[in-house]
Amino acid sequence: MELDSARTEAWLRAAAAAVTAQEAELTALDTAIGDGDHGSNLRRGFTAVLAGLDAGEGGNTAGTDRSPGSLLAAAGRTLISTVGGASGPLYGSALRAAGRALPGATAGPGELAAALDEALGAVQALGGARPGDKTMVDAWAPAAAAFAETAGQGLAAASGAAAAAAEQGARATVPLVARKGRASYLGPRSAGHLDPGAASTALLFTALAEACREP
Amino acid sequence: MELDSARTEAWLRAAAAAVTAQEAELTALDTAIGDGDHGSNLRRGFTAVLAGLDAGEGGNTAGTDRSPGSLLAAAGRTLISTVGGASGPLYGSALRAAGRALPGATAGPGELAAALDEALGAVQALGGARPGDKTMVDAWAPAAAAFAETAGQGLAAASGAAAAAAEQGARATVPLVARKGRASYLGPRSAGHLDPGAASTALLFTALAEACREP
Amino acid sequence: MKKLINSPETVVADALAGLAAAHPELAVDTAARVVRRARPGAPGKAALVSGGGSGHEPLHVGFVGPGMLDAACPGEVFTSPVPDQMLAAARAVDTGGGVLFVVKNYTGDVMNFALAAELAAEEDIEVATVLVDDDVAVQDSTFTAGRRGTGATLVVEKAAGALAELGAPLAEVAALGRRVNAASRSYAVALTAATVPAVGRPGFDLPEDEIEAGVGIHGEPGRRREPLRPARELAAEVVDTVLADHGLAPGDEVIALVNGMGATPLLELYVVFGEVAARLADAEVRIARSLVGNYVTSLDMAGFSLTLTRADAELLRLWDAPVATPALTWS
Amino acid sequence: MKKLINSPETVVADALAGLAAAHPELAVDTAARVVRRARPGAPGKAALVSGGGSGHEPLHVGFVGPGMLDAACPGEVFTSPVPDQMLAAARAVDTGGGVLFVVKNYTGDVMNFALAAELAAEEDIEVATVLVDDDVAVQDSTFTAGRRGTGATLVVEKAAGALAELGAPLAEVAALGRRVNAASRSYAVALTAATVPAVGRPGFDLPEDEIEAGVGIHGEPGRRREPLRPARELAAEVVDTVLADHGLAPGDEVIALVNGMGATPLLELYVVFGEVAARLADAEVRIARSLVGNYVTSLDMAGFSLTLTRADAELLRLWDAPVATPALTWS
Ligand SMILES: Nc1ncnc2c1ncn2[C@@H]1O[C@H](COP(=O)(O)OP(=O)(O)O)[C@@H](O)[C@H]1O
Ligand SMILES: Nc1ncnc2c1ncn2[C@@H]1O[C@H](COP(=O)(O)OP(=O)(O)O)[C@@H](O)[C@H]1O
Ligand SMILES: [Mg+2]
Ligand SMILES: [Mg+2]
Ligand SMILES: [Mg+2]
Ligand SMILES: [Mg+2]
Repeated sequence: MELDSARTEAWLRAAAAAVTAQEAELTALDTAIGDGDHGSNLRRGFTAVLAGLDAGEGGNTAGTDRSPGSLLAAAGRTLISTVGGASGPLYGSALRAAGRALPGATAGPGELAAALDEALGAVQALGGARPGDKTMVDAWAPAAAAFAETAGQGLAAASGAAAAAAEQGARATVPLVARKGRASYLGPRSAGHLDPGAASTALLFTALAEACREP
Repeated sequence: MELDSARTEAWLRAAAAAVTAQEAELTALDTAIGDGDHGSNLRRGFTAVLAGLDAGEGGNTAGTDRSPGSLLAAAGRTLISTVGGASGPLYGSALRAAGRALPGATAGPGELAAALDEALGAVQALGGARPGDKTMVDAWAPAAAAFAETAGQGLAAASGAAAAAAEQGARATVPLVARKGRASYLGPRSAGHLDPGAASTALLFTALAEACREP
Repeated sequence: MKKLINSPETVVADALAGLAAAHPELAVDTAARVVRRARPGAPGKAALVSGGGSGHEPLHVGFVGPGMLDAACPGEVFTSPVPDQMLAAARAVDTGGGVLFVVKNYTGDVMNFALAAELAAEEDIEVATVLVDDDVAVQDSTFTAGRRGTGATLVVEKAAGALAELGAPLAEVAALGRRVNAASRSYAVALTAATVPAVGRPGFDLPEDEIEAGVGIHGEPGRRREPLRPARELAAEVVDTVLADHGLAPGDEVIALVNGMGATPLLELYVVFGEVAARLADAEVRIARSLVGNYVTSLDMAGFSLTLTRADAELLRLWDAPVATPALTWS
Repeated sequence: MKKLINSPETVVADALAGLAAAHPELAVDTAARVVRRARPGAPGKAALVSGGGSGHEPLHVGFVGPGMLDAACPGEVFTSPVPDQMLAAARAVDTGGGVLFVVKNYTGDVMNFALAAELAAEEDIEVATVLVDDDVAVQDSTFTAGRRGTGATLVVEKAAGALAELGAPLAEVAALGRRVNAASRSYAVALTAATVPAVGRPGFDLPEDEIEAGVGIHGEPGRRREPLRPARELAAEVVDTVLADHGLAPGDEVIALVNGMGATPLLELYVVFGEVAARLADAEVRIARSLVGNYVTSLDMAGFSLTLTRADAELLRLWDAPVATPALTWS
């Protein structure tokens, strides 16, 4: 199985559905150690991504050649233009970087592994967070690593492994003391809470796994 | 028994003790249908009255001839200068009017009856309230009437009757709809609550009865 | 009760100390409880003195300065000041032009200012009084205490203050003040109750989905409870209530004050103002000038009031005249 | 949640509509979410653009006008604006003198403004950035997000705005802004939590007798809980915390801002200011200028922050320079 434009679109739509369904949960996490807007931020952004997909964004001017890369890049631009906050530029840059790394009409697991790594690189370049800082990096990094490790087993297996790793990485943020983002202002009081961005990253990888499930 | 300066002072001190002890209750009544300051208003005022008594106010420049009238007039001036709100001018003018009506070194029950009536007149002249408007008049008017009716039985009996009538008059304000004072702003919602000023008037008459009890 | 105070007994004195420290352009007599301009008005100028219970800040102390009040007398929280204060203020600011008392219509304020006026007259200080009674929530008849004075007080003090600054004699300034009051109507709704420091708990309990409509500025409950609704509906109800009483005609111009009750975020007040403006546009009433903010407050009450004052050329000129006070400044 | 809004989704748009209706001197682009002066700055003037999440009003939209900002970009509640907004603002206000971004130091704000600066540079708009990070409650190191930007933002915007109005080139205005930020420290305590409309309940629960110390302006909890104490003790702690970090010496002069968090009555803020002034007097730090009010708020949070900016002759001159904005006006 390859990642084609249909699967990419399915991924983005599944992600939109997930963040919308989980808006309250994401916001609750952000209320505990942040400013209570992560859920509404992502719902707003992914609602705009959906609207863009419906309007044919991510294609050429005729709207025909919607490649995985162009779809992801367009979604990234939309997130940057509609989310705001920390997560807007971070997720937006991540998707743009992934999109740039996928120039072809379809992408194999190896190519997608590289693209996910580019995305992680963009998040780290922009935000300066390292693993253990209690941010989305703590979900994204193990997910990208798991995907790369299992890429040889095909898209479905690799996405599934990445989703599981992201979920685990997110859960592992609970005991951490935040060093980046708003939660860092709480100092030691940030420990004991799941990082909202790590939680939403897990949703994105679960959405990818859904979109790439064997039929 | 006559009202002399010792009994007048005892009356004012008992009144001060009563409003201080009942501050929270008076304030609670005023919170329900007013602005929640009647208790602290009267405590502040009567604390100043006590200070004036201690400092020898209400006498001549030598502080010697403290007559009932001069003591009451001085207390009235103090209330006007320290209470504010509606009750300050009303009680202040009442005591000043009563004081003016008691020029002698002592006063018999009949004289005091007339003085209490003058006080009621001052309250009504200033505030324009009539019986049934749910104000202090509803306690003061029956108290003054009861005092006048029983004046022939002596100071102790008349004060006791006045205190009972004031208490009853205050309780009778509960079902009334206020037409004067802040409670009137509530319209029909003012019914079902005891008027705070009527309650404090009852305290003043109870204090008088205490001060004039047979030894 | 959670308040930034030292004690309920000292809150007014402590706030006056802070006011004095923050505003060298004011002379704060903490003993007499009089706040006045450090630089007195011109000789012969009609002097404006107002006052009332504390807890409505910036009213009145925040409106002392050139173009507005000459002095303010803050009483205890929600308690009208005592006559001694107004007398001391009148003595301090009268430069021969007499003194205008701007009095909000509450029994206590009216009586205390009246006693002060008598005392001032005995000292040959000329005193005139303007009574502000703009709150349409209250029934007005000779058998009641009459309408409360609320948001219009700001408009009266601004306009009369400007006219006095121009050198108009006391009687004219008083007449203008009365005219502004007669041209003003207000109505308020509360989302939460105020907590008087000496009481220690809110004046009334409101469920999460209810408001008090027709409230005053002293923490008292309003005329009735209503369900909490979107700002658009609340604003429409408040506008309609004021218009029904005001008798404004299409084409009329107003000064519109959307006023927070003390704990209302500015973000929300702007939402309300937008809805008020839309509703007034529907009624073809034109907003000539406006003010949005917490100006005539009730301690920590959340909610808003709307004041509409019918405007004409003279009033707009006086409104636009320079003013330099802690809470209202323009040039 | 009791709020004067139509819905959490529309609160920012609705408030902007109200802002536009209330302030004809502002041009409010509700689509692009840019608030700017209706009358643009002089050609070649360095233009000031700020912005941040909504919910901090009057910051920033209330500081747009002559002598202060040229434009403000309001984001969603507590959410930094998106780069498109700052780019649109920069395009609208650049008259050839370049644009200064005044950015509060939060990860989101920093990244979004940085992206906007890149985009503006691609369009040959010269951009400089001043980062405000004054909150001493937050540890500052290269491994953290650094200090938050809070109350000092007002002082930076006022002083830099005044210098820009005088015609200083962009680089100089930026340098002044950085100097003011470096001379400023803030610290805040909260008595109650803010309620974000989209969340619907307070960000944290506080018992009746506890406060959060070291809070920010986004509804987040602070560094720790402490018992509620009299204003005198709270003010002393806040002053001491700021002084300990600031390194002010006896004889130094400061601009002091005692700022309410949105739901704090002015009466209480004056109580606090009095105590702050007394404590600073003990430390022989002189208050050269001051401001008391709700300026840099956190929706309906009760509490206060103190900002101290070391003052010198140039800064005081810029502080005193005329300003005419919805929330800050003097001449
Ligand atoms: N410097 C950073 N690097 C990586 N991720 C970050 C960084 N700062 C914040 N985040 C992520 O962003 C999430 C918060 O996003 P969001 O609430 O939408 O924005 P904001 O913090 O501006 O309100 C955090 O939970 C964290 O995972
Ligand atoms: N016009 C009036 N005539 C007589 N008594 C009045 C009048 N107005 C108010 N009162 C009395 O004053 C009481 C309230 O006093 P207080 O709370 O001290 O003053 P305020 O109403 O100004 O807060 C009322 O309960 C009522 O008994
Ligand atoms: Mg957030
Ligand atoms: Mg009362
Ligand atoms: Mg009162
Ligand atoms: Mg945010």
